[in-house]
Amino acid sequence: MALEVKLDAFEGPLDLLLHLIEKNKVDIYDIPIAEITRQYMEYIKAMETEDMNVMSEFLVMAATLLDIKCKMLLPAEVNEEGEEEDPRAELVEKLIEYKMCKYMSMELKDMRFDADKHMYKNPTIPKEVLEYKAPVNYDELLSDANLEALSRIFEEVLKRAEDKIDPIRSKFGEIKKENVDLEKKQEVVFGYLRSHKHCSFRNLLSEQRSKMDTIVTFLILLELIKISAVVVKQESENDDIDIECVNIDDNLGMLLES
Amino acid sequence: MDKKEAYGTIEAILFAVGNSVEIETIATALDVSKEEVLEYIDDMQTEYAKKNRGIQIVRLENSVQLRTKDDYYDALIKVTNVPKKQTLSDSAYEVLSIVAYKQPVTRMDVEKVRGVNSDHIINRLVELSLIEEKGRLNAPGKPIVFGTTEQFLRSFGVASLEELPEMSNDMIEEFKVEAEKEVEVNLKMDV
Amino acid sequence: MDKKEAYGTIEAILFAVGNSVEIETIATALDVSKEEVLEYIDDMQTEYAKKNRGIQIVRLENSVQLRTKDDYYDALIKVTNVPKKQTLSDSAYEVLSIVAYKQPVTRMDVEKVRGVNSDHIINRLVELSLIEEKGRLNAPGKPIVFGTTEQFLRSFGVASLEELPEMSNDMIEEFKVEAEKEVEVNLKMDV
Repeated sequence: MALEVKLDAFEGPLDLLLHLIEKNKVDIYDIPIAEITRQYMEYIKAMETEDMNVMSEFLVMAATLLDIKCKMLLPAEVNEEGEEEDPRAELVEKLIEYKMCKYMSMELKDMRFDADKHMYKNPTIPKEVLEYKAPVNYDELLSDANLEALSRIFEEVLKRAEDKIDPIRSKFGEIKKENVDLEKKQEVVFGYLRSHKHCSFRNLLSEQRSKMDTIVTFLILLELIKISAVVVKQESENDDIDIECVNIDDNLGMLLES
Repeated sequence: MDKKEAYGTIEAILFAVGNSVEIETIATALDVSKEEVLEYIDDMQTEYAKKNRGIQIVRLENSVQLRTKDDYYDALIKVTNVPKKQTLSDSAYEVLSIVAYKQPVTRMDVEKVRGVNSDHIINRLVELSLIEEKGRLNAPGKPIVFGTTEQFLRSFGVASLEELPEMSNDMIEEFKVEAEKEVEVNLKMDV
Repeated sequence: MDKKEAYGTIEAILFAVGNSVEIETIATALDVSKEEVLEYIDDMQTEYAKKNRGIQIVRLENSVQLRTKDDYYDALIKVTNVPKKQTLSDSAYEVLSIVAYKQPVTRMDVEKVRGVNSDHIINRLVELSLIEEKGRLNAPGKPIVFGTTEQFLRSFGVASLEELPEMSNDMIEEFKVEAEKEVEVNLKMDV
């Protein structure tokens, strides 16, 4: 049994219910739930996969059927109008609705086939029309404005501007955040040098983001040269700087402490 | 404005805009009543029906739009790239028919009829502009309600929802009999 | 294919494509010669020239295209440019009042008073011809200065800027008292 069959024919529990019922319609008058279960298990086996969706759909269906069976065993419920409620009514109602929905969906499918033969057109609005700008209607635009209102608005704006100034805090100087954390930067550069031993300055810089980062990295390198932790070489002006690490580990500890 | 000029203007508008245009918008542009516009469009539809015309006016609720006649489909596919037809699964058609016939509906309403969660399909239909959100229900959780779109009307070739096929009474009666039988069969007690 | 059907097919093709279509493509689709297509198009152009048509066929080198007749541009503008009721927002009035009272002002001046960037509103007021550029300030960056326009005077029904109401004395007095109070507070802090 192909998987597609399951997708199309066994979409939902009601569908599954319908299908199984239709199969038994001809001569079997009473179908025990046990029998439906058995058939269902066969179906599952035939699919060779235990699809959780199909299984849970079946559980919903079986529970619905059991619920109705239980209601049938109990004394009939009486509704507000004093009529006995048929527990099957709800299921019948649902089945009718579902059957109608199935039928209508088939009708829609046919209609779509015919409608697809028409073609529509994308907008082609002439440039002259697109570029047209409506003249401003000043009477409408400024209908509720006059000079008095304008001067009142201006006073309000000024007043608000005054209110915004915090008389105390506005006198404080500005404190700027330091953008580059020197210690962290050192560790990053050291880490890079430790893992590379021999590297180019440009590669080292490729990990830096801002101008400040670049400058600090260069200063760290100068410091390293000073304490003889690295040896640098540059063939000619504007060339890349070749960095070679010399007993870097011993020296770095010193630098970090200082 | 004389009648002929009105026809010309309406054709110019519908052609340039390409999309559907509300009758009311046309009435405002022509400075005539909506009834007059409808009358003009009737005349034009008769004119367009002639063999030497390749286009026709289609009515979509309160709007109109130009489209090609289906007679020329075969010639057209030789020239233009036919927009790829979005195929819908059978379950998508089911959800669509529920929304079309029972709108406005919530996700829950659809699920109740089909018996399975249909959120995924609903989302897909919204994506295809066949259905759209139509507001929220004044009920617990304020669930979104869905309805069909103008694109739905276009795709299924109907001018309004009223033109959707109706179920005949015979059909409904038949379904009822079937459903009752099926339920009966299942309720014979012998677990 | 009879002539009328050919006209219809050509119209359908040109409509659906929207852009220009080569004569040759049409000939292939109709299975006729290019000369025949040209003949058909001649006939169609005559037909389209009538008053009751809103579109026309234009010839471009070896292609043809459907276009809106320019006679109907005015009607089309009414459809595409639905006039929105234009009103000024409260913030636009604020900016306008600042420009009116403190002109010439730069964008920066306005921003300082309002505490928020007001470039967008300034641009809109320039577009509406209520304010305009009045030159550049001799300061770093040579910022543009703005002032009110003649349209502004006309709209507010005044002959000149002198007629702008002065700030009420009460208001000025109030500002003074506030400012003095603040200075006092600041002086105390400094000690």
